[in-house]
Amino acid sequence: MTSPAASISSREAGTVARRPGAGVVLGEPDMWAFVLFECLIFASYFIIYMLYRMADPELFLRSQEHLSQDLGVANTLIMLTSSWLMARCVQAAREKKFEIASRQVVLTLTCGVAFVALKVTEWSMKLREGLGFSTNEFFWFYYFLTGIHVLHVLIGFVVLAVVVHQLRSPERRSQEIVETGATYWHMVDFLWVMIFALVYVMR
Amino acid sequence: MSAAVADHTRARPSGFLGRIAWHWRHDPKIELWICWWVMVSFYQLFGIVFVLMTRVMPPPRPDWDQARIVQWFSDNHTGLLVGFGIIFLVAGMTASSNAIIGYSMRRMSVSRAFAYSYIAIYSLSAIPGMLFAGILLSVGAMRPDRDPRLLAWLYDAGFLTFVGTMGVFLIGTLVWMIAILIDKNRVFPRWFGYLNICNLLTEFVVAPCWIMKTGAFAWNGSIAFWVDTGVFVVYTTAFIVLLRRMVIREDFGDGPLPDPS
Amino acid sequence: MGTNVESRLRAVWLALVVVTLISWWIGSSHGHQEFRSSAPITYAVLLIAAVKMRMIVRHFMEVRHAPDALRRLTDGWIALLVIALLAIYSFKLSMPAV
Amino acid sequence: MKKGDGELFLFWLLPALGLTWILAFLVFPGFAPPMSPTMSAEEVAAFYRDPNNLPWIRYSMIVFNWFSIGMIPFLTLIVVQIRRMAHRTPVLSYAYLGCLTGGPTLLFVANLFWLLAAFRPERDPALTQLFNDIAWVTFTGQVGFLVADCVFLALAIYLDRQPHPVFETWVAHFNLAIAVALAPAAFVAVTLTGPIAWDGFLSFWVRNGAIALWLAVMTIVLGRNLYRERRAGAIPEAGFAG
Repeated sequence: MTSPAASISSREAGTVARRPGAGVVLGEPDMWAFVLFECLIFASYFIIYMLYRMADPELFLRSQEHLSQDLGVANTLIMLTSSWLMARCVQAAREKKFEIASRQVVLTLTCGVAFVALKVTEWSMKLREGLGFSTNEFFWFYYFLTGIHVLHVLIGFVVLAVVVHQLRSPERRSQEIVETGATYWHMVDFLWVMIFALVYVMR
Repeated sequence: MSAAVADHTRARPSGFLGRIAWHWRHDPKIELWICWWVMVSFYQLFGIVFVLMTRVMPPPRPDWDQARIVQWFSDNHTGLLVGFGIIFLVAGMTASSNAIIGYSMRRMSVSRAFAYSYIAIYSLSAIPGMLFAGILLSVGAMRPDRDPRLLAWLYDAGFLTFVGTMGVFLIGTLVWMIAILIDKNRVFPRWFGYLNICNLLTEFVVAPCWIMKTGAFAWNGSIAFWVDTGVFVVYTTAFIVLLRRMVIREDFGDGPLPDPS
Repeated sequence: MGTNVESRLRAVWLALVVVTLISWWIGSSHGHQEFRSSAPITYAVLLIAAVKMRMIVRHFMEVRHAPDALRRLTDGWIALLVIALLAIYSFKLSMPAV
Repeated sequence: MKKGDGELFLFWLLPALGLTWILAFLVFPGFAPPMSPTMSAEEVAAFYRDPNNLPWIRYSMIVFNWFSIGMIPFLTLIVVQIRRMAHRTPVLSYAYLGCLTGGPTLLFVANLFWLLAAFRPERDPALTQLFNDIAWVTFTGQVGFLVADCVFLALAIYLDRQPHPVFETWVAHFNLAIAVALAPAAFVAVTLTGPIAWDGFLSFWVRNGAIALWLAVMTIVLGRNLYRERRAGAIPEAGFAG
């Protein structure tokens, strides 16, 4: 794994006195290129969802009633909390408190597992009610958007595992890799925020 | 060696054919350039045949009745047969793209297993990915008077194998992605490694085409076809440009070849 | 300094949680079993989502320290996305079945 | 054990397998003479139902199924020859390797549909005709991988610039000529009559003749190389060291 020394030292300086607008991104710029491209892809999914929704708003409202708002909110709170823990991990690693940082990632990972477990529970409840992927247009999008998001969470587990691996041993501990992982995880978080609003709450 | 360099750089001609002839005779990277150009030509040809000649991209609707499907085969009779004839003829060009991508992995600080598994996976990818579609749709087009039920089956089978071949490209992309991300030689920038995730996810997104006959997730759907194809075009363009840079960066010098034994 | 960052992150997290609970309250059926189409709810919910996304991007992803270009890009993406979604919603634009 | 040993075993497989291919080819009633694409569904069904044809269709196709994949070890020996050429990169051998499984696999698909058609000849004639069409179009039209192998080998030979090249230049010219001879067969489905229909002069006689000639000539050329290498006592390291 690469760990450009220059980027780490500028980071450390940043913790003491962050220069506003100095222009440092969290982690590798390459990960940001990925985040922006994912934003484009998800924007197209969201817009297509909305166009379909407006073709038959009644159907979407009737189907939406079958979703559990409470489970949706629980998922959102779990996701937001995991994101917060990850931000704390980045800060702790920056301050060289690697024990704490490592604990935060493990907690983030735990939140991620809880998120997926809740999602799978929710899907199996819907499937038992006879509401499957091919039930109607709303459920296409419900399963598709939540499904593709869960796939991103699963990829996130690999990313977080890499971060844990980095933090565990003094030979590694690349701040850049920790931050790159955090960038990915936060992306998964803010995409969920939009999915929650569009699929569960809007009318 | 420096004498040799001076000798043939002086002789480098300016005309188009002259330049090609010079590269053929003197360019130490000629094999890589041949593979790169064959790859580029293949994707151009693929676009022309699938979009303009056979009208298979963008795909027609999966929910047509048999009469409309028969109509589609007869509307596109010549385009399908000649277009797929071209594809059958040039199918092997895909191998040069796999070869240069495999070679890119040999330049990385990863095991040879990566290059070999990529080449092995992709050596057969053209068959489910486009040749089955070509065979089935050609067989449909060659006898417009065939029983409409059979034509409708050929139509379904042709498009589903074309759009719905997932695993080959999923695992192939995964292998390349892992190689790029753990490579210490930075043969490819890391953003391209991450872009592989996007391409890999399209293979999940396309899966509902096996279930849906209308809407965003059918084989002609706005998500299963259009968004996925958009991602694929960005991805393909990116790796064509990056492979070109890789070839330019290669520095073999032009001295004598290493002893093969 | 570290504790400052800590408390700021905690404040952001708390704000996100509160805002989520607000949109839950807005979106809950308040005793009515039937969901009705409601422009105010939709506007409120999508705007809240935009604010939440911006908070995550600004504070957790530290875009407030990022180059101007990235700040403009992320803000632009959130704004354009929400405007597009609300425009489709308000003008009832729909898509033929493709 | 010397590196390169065992190549002669793989090499001598080819003449043995070649015999089985010629035998199966001559015995398959659909090739002697080639079935016409203009046959109606009933005529095709009658061909498969004919008790004089049916066993020979099955036996010849089973023999093909057993042995046609035997082409791959032979082509792999050519990959090893390309690796011994004076190239700076292994890309041409990768390209050759990437092409050599496609051809035999597609031959399998044709074989599958011929066997399927013969399995229940009492089936609806329209289905028998469909299977027969798929088999013939796949068998005749899928020349792309073979053409590419010929072209990649020719390129490799032209670029093998050393005092004693692995293959002489005429082998490259010969491979290009074979590629040209195979090319028209790709357009087999375009017409049902004439030289490029699947029973036509170009698609059947020239295509299959070219493949037979290619196999014969390459066997001799490759065999000479293998024996020369062994006589010289210096067998260059095989594999993908590059």
